[in-house]
Amino acid sequence: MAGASNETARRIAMLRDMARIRAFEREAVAAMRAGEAPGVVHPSIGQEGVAVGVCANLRRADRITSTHRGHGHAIAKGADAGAMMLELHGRAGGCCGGKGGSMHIADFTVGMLGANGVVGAGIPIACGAAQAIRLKQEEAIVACFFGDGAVNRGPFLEGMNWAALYRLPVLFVCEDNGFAAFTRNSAVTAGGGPAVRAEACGVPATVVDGEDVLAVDGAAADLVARIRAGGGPQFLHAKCYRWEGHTGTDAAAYRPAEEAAAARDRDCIGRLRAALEAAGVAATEIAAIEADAEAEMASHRAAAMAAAWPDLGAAFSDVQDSGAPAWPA
Amino acid sequence: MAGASNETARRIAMLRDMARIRAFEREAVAAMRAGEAPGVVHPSIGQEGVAVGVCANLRRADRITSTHRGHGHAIAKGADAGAMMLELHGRAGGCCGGKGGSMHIADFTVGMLGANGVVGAGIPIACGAAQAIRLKQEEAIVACFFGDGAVNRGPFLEGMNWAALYRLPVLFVCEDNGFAAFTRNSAVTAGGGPAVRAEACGVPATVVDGEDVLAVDGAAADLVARIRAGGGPQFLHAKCYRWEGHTGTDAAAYRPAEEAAAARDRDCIGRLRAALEAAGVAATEIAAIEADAEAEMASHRAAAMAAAWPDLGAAFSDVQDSGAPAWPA
Amino acid sequence: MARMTFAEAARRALAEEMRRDPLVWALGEDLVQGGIFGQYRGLAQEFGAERIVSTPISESTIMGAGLGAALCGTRPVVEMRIADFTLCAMDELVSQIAKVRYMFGGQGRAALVVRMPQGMWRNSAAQHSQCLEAWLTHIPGLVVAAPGTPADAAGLLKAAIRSDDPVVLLEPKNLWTAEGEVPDDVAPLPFGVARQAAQGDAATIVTWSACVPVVEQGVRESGIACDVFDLRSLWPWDEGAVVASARRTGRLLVVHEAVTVSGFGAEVLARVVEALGPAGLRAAERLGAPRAPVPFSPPLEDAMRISPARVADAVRRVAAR
Amino acid sequence: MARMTFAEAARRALAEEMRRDPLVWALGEDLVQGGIFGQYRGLAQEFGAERIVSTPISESTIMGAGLGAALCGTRPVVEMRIADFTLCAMDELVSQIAKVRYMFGGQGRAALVVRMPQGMWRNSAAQHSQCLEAWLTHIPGLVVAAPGTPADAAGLLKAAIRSDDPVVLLEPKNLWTAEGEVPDDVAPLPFGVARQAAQGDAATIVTWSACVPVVEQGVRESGIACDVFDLRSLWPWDEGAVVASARRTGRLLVVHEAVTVSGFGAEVLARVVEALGPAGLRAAERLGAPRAPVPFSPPLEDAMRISPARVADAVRRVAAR
Ligand SMILES: Cc1ncc(C[n+]2csc(CCOP(=O)(O)OP(=O)(O)O)c2C)c(N)n1
Ligand SMILES: Cc1ncc(C[n+]2csc(CCOP(=O)(O)OP(=O)(O)O)c2C)c(N)n1
Ligand SMILES: [Mg+2]
Ligand SMILES: [Mg+2]
Repeated sequence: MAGASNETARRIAMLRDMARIRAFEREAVAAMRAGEAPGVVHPSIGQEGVAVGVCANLRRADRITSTHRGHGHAIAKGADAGAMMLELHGRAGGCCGGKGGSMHIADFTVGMLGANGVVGAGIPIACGAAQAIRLKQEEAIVACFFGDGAVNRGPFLEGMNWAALYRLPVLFVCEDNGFAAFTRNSAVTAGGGPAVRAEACGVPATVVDGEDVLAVDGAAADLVARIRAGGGPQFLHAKCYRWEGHTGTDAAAYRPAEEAAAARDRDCIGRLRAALEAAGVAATEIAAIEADAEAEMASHRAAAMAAAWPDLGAAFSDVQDSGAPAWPA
Repeated sequence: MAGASNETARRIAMLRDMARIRAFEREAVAAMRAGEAPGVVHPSIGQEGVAVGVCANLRRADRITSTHRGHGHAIAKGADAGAMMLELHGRAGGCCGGKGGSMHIADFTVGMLGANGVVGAGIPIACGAAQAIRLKQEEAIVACFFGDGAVNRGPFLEGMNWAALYRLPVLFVCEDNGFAAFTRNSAVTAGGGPAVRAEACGVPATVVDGEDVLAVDGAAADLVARIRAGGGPQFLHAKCYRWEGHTGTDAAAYRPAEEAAAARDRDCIGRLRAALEAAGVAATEIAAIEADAEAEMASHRAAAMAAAWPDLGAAFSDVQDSGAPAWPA
Repeated sequence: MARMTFAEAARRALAEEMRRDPLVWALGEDLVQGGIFGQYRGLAQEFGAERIVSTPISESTIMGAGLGAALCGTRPVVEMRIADFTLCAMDELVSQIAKVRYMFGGQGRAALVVRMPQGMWRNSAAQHSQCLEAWLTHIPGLVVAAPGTPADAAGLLKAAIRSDDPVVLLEPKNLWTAEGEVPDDVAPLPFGVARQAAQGDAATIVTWSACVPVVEQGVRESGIACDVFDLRSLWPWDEGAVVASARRTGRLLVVHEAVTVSGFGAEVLARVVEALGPAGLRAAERLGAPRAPVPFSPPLEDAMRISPARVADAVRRVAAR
Repeated sequence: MARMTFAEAARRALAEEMRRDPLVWALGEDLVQGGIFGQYRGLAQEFGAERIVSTPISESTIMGAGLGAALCGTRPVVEMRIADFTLCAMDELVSQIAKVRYMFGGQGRAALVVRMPQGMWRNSAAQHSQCLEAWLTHIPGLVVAAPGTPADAAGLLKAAIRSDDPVVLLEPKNLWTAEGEVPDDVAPLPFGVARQAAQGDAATIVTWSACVPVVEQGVRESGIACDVFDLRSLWPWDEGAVVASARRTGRLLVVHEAVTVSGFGAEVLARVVEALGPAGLRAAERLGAPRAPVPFSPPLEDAMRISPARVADAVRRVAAR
């Protein structure tokens, strides 16, 4: 039964990651609403299963590119949640030194090459990362996350063709939460959808229920194995739902409340919790995991509020070596 | 037999247009090589069947957008070949006043909205033109020409989705001559090709032998009828071959001579000539059409060489009304 | 006259133009939902989905379709959401829209408006805070307008819609909620005519867009009487008024939010120096952002911002020359 | 020393860098075929298709992939074919490459080169003739280099490849076939150090890129002894040398091919005026293109070009002030 218990341990780890993402984002949204975290936060609450199911199959050497909705990807890839929370608060010690904020969250030490404020911009970057990996003969792959809205931007086509052409080790992950900002994406998208478009460019596609982390995990395991074996790029179309508004301040009045409520009933965390309980994991153990996640993120938030602001010099550093700006008079 | 003779007349008109395009471009390339026509000329010799077969189904009120290889589209749409030749020579009276040259050939009076020096750039323009046509409740459609290389640029995807989404009256015509400049396009293109990509975005596609003008005409007739009937955009993938190099100075050393020779054997003009002869049209009548075309274009070239240069003031006109440049001191 | 926000003034101006001319229409992301700053609120209800068009996230095609639609006789208002995303449509703006009239010898015109809200807006970080007005003034074919008050937001939008030239309208993100008096019957503003916001002999201060209220306040704080010009449009710009003032005051200060290096302030300074000769001036300076991206963290962002205090300092320095 | 063309000097420099460092590679359209100016000729044969990569016509991805490849430790040379097509990849250059180091707090760097041959080249018309250097100098994060001689083409390309900053290399299309002396062992050139091409007290003349030979000849034709600086890199640029010279001569003339309005000449002029004070100068002028697209017809195109005769006139005018 070592196998089974390994599998259970793996699932518990996934539950923990999902719970940590959710707790992180709950705190982040609350901090934003309280005026403590400046700027805009895009929560991925409800979509944690995609980030976690995919990243459960990645190694530290693997890279990911992300989106404006990137907290989950970062945490799932192993980024330091404390440094992330500091970043969201614009404080010293933030993973980007306070210069990036939520929309530019990144942790290169774990291969998280950055969130991106431009829809679809991670796709070409992921392609190039994979080319470098090949040139350097590294054993690694790239997972490239983007939303369903990105399939209407030009770089989507270019990147699919490019990855297929050079048979690059990239797993494209389309997180289809049904919305592009305030517009239902089906209202602005024609044809057979993301998977059909990817296949038309030569990237084989798999569709999965993104609200079922075990399904995502299973599909990703399969696709990642193919990629590692030199099979070229693969595409995972994960259907999910964005519980919150587009940003922490968007009340999402453009969609029926029942629709969002129904999505909450399909909760990826709830489903894994149920599966674990059915497999004999004690409810108390699960509750403890979730409580730990909440406590961790609450303490990160408190630490962030107590942390110092970055030194003003940071505003002028890390621009460039040649021709760097001088501290203004 | 009025029907048949109408049909023959239509075919003779197509032959005339193809012969005129070829004669025009032969003169243009010769003028370029002689240093008489400045800049760069991209000949479409061998591809005339696509331009003519499509435009035979368009009305004057219909619009077209074109490419860097646009002489054929312009002539087939009814542009003034004399004004075009003046334009290629940079002379006064050129259709763009000498300011555009070969790569920006245009004749708005016949709905030819312009060649374009940027691959794929005509696709979004065609979409917008169709939207305006709809808003103004005009009875017209738009034909949008582009090369096989353009299917790897982002605007291709964006435009297909856009046209399908809004069900716009656009006929997309992919002139697939097998090459993107000096590179065989199949070497940089993955997946099932232009038609598959268009269909993935919701635009129904038809593949046709572009070296058979009657096949193009037949397919275009069908698609244009569907579009006029409100059926939304259609895609025509026309396979053909570029006899000359990418430009008038490119020897096309990157491809086997036999390949180009074989394409010459499939000559769209030769095939229509044979069909007409088989249908009883006298060889002398056909020869006269071709001789007329050659004489016409030779005289346009001679006229262009004799024509005046544009007034220098033209360099500073038609920039903008507010904030127009002053003639320099 | 009524008091209203910048967004509301712009919204009304667009509605009025759409009522006046059935060929005016707008396209961009989330427009049916009112736009991200509320500047399209209610318009889809009034004008329908054929004239207020919510589009896919396809910036190249939003821009390029605007051109095609203009060439076929309509007057599109192309909404870019924020100026930074125009970077995804630069070929369409610069190589197509700006050049189409010229390269086709006047056969067609791109009578359209490109709205690109720009600049810093509390903690949006590097990819959502750029000011690119200098780029656009460098591109032949484009008219560039940059309102700094609600009234001008309305007047310039109307002028942009009626213009036969392509007009880029740079709305300052930071001012959407700022209030001001707006005439009941807004007239289109002529391009190239500055608004003189203050008068005085000590120096000539030139600014535009989001810096307008900042400069007005900074000059007041300095206690020094200066000529203050809100350019309102950057191409064409009111060189005549600025040069005449600088001839009198002998001192020029240009203030803008954009990076100083190769910002439009360089052009204003250079033209004034060329027009008057360097000897005609005692001071000519610029105040803009350091050549660094915009950081997220509030104190870092503030370090990059033009503040009234920094303006007041610069005014004192220039006036003392 | 050997005499060779600009294209050949650049080709050799790239080959030498690729031999030196296996992490250097190039990507762009038609590269295996040698590039459109022959500047990659033979390299695919020597280095293989994994390091000389012919790409689809996908400018956004050519640029964006360059960034991804740099973030993973290789040193890509991103070939844009001509500068105009960079307009199809501006988001990737400006919002991604230029900002990545800063916005991620120094975690990653975009050590890459973007080659964008620019400017007029006999009768290429409006969409294939643009000079966009001013834009790039306005963007924090970018180094901007603009060689005007074969030797500098080689030295700046080597420096660009070895730099840890993203470097945009603006090669003048019109000079690919121009010949010059190139050292046998080209060393990387430091950025920000101008080449002084002539000496004299009458005026300080500043130029770069395709205008370098034109200005050298024009100054000779004027018969007036001037300091002539070929800036070689525009960001950073050699403000020290130019200001020191202008302090001595009291007269500044900046000459460039780009449109004058908001061109980089405005920045040079503004900085010199700010550094010396207007009273420190007797003349400060620019010579560039009118604010109009580039026309096709030879006489019209010539009317927009900087010629030695126009330079000589401007030198005489400035020297007489
Ligand atoms: C190129 C570009 N256009 C527009 C935007 C504004 N924007 C930010 S997020 C967003 C919606 C993206 O939808 P999707 O890709 O489905 O991601 P989701 O927000 O649903 O996670 C839009 C339009 C942007 N950031 N980048
Ligand atoms: C955006 C862009 N990238 C590159 C070029 C350079 N270029 C001109 S024509 C051409 C090949 C185009 O191939 P295709 O679309 O198949 O048209 P064809 O030349 O075969 O007619 C290229 C790469 C361009 N004009 N525009
Ligand atoms: Mg979405
Ligand atoms: Mg082709």
